[in-house]
Amino acid sequence: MKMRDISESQRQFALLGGIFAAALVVSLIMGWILFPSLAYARKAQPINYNPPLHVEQIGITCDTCHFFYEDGSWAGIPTLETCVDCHSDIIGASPEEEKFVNEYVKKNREVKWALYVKQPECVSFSHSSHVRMAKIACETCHGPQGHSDPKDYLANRITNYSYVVYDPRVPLNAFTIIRDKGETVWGTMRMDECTACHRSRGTSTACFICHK
Amino acid sequence: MTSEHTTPKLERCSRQKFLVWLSVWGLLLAWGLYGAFLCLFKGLNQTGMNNYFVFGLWITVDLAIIALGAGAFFSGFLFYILKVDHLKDLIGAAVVIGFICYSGAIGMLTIDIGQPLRGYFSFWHANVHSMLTEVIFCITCYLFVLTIEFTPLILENKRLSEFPLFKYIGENLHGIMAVFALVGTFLSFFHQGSLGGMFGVLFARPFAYRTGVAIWPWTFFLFILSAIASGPALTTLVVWTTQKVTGKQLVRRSTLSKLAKLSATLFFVYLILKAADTVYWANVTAPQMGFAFTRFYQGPYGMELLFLELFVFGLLPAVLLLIPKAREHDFSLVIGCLFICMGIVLNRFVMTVQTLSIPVLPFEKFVAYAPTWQEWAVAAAVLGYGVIVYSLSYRYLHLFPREHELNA
Amino acid sequence: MKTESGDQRIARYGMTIDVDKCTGCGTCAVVCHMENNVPFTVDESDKSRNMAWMRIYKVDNGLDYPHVRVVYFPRPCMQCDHHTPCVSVCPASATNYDGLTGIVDQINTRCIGCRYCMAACPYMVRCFNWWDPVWPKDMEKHLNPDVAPRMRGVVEKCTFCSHRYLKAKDKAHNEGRDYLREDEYVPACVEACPVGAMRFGDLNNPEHAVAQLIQSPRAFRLLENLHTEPKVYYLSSYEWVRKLADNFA
Amino acid sequence: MLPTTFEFRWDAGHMIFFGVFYAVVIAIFTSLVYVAVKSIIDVYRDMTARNEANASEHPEHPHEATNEAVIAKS
Repeated sequence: MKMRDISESQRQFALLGGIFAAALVVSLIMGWILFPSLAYARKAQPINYNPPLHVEQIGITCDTCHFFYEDGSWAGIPTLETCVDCHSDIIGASPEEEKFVNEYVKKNREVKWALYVKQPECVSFSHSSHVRMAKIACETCHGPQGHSDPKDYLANRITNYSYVVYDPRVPLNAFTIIRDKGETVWGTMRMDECTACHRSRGTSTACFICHK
Repeated sequence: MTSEHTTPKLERCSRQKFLVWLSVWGLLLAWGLYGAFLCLFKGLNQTGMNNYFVFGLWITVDLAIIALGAGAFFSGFLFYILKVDHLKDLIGAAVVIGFICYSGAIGMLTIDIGQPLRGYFSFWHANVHSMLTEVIFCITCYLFVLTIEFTPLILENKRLSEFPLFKYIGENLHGIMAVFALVGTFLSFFHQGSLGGMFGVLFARPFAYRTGVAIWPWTFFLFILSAIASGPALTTLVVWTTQKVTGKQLVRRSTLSKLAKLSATLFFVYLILKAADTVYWANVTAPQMGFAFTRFYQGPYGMELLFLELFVFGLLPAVLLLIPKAREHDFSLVIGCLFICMGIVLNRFVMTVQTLSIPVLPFEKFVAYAPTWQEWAVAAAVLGYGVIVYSLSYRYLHLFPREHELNA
Repeated sequence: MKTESGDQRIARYGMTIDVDKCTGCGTCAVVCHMENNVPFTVDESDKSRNMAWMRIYKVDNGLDYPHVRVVYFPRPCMQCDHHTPCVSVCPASATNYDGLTGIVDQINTRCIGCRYCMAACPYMVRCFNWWDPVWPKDMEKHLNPDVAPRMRGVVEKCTFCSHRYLKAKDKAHNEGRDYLREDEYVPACVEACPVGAMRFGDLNNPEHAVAQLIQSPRAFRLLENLHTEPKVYYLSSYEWVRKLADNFA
Repeated sequence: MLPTTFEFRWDAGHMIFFGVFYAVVIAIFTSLVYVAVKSIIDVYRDMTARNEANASEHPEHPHEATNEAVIAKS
């Protein structure tokens, strides 16, 4: 009898402890796996552009379309005008190509590309300083984008910024979001990635260098 | 339940009367919340502040109530560390007053900054060289400590202490309260000082700038001293008021006198140092920066402010409360404590608003500042909030351990 | 910036303003507004709350006609050197002194709006955004894309048009150059001054005109007694003007 | 605040400031954890003691006995 009663208080405590542990596990699962996938929306590009085809098979380089102007400013995402240089008529038999020429080129409509690397309004970034002066390869920040085949991209539902820079096959959970700074090719291009690189190279980290 | 924690039943007014009392202050609070809402929703253009007066009524009130709230840490220090036993009578009340002052100040600061949602930046991206960073870190930590000090008082409540867990948490917290008192004292020293330092380091504002030791200007030390001097004065005042409002004897009369004496002594020392600082600043520091002492006192902020601060709300109450007989009379006790508190408020006003009113640039003119009703409303809300929290604490918690014994 | 030999050349960009030449026309203030997307308020006559990175003060010598003399003091941010009042006080590290250019810069999206820097600045340089910035619909198209508009509740100030520095650097980098020529980076106000009263350049570089001008006996700074070490120098031949700048101390 | 933020530097100012800050935070939290753990142990000890007392008083029907006792007291 005495034994039973002691075990009763023990049982009550064990029950409370069990509830606590279970709640902890549930919270961890939610935080690590559920919320990251809820926070990002998978979106498709308006046209399924095929980088490996352009880069590997045709052999054009990044700066053919993403070129520099005389004053050092950078063209950014190519406008229809640049695409039309090659795509004035349908090349090959791809249905996406057909859609692109018929829907956009013929109708003279700009494609509203979803940007993988959009930065907020307060950031100014100079491609010429990084590419021309510091001789940093495009892949250093953008990853092997020209060799991968992104089908869709992940956009943060609140901020609308994309998460994985070039490869949507990476599983989306907190382990890939909070990742070692060395592997920045997956990164979200946040301020700490810029500053870590600036610091390690000894370049200026003044506010105005990156903030306008 | 063990008998040592069963509290004797205390006489309290009827619920109806209490609700009327609360709703009066609730109205004040609601008015203030409306003002705060306007400031948050429409922006700080709702205030009377401008590019000259970047700090206004709110900072003055913030600085003042933080100084006056120092009663909590100082009484805690005296009671838990130095074992000054007669403070047991009102240590609970001192903690509640401190809690009200600090939470009120932080609430007001949140409205005062232009981007409240970014408030956490001052923690995350802290600039350790700024006095304001020190203030923000310390008052947040200290509010946390005050909350912990407040908790056992709440858990002593008859209903709550029926739950064994609450009872034990209260008891155990009480058991190691000395640790929190010590941490609180440390934090308080630094933020009271840093609030003074905030203005003392403005080396481009000759009116506020003071030389000092290492990174700390003299105002750093003056603010600490004035805060620990005025804190007990406010505690005395509030306890006396509570006795008048409730019509009960809550603490021994001698405790109030002792507290007032302590306050006056410290205030007297503070005044001597303040006078020395003023003389040095007027004759050495300011002239070195190209400013004559007399140039600082213009318009509505004339030399009479200095006179009021040093004498009427300075020397007068200090000397008054140092006379044992005067401390025995309620009238002079209250006047003395009130004047000490007003002296501190005036000092904080001068350090903030008057500093900003003095043109440093040769082309600028002397400007005056008037708060809008929104600013007054928010400041009044802190008072309303304070009275409500204090009344609730008095009604439902055992703030004054001797109440039963003294009203038997 | 690095020189050809590879060592870091530390620039100290500064400005000289010849108050004897200044006519008070206000062009510098207007172009500053346009260049930096500085918002304006409904009531611009309320100078205590309006935004002005470049403010022009009209000052006279206090005498009656015919002895009265008037000068104009255009006042950008003084970009105080090494002992900058506003930088050390910011609790959120939103403002900074850049050691490589001497520019006192700011991250507007970092500012929490505590206004402590405004209290610290004796030159009244910093302005607080009391309202949300609003531009007339058509005018929004004319905003400068190189400068992000600020939001309500933050402090802003003159940055010596640091975006122009970045643009000049972009161009230099594109040409494979690692240094800037004197005329490549110039703030909008200096560029626009119709009488050439303002000069801009590197105070550390003896070849730049400003480095020579600040050696002149005509050169003085505002409130030198405070030891804020401004990098904006004024030039005047009149003694009362030079004395006025330091409150006649 | 953390060594990972951009503003953090390993200099004397940061080490003193954050050293003190984290010392305070650790002091507060260890005290709180101590109080929490001790309170839980106290509650557990109380429960055990009460059960023991009940069990020894009324070995046959402990629960009924407790109820009766409460009713009798009130």
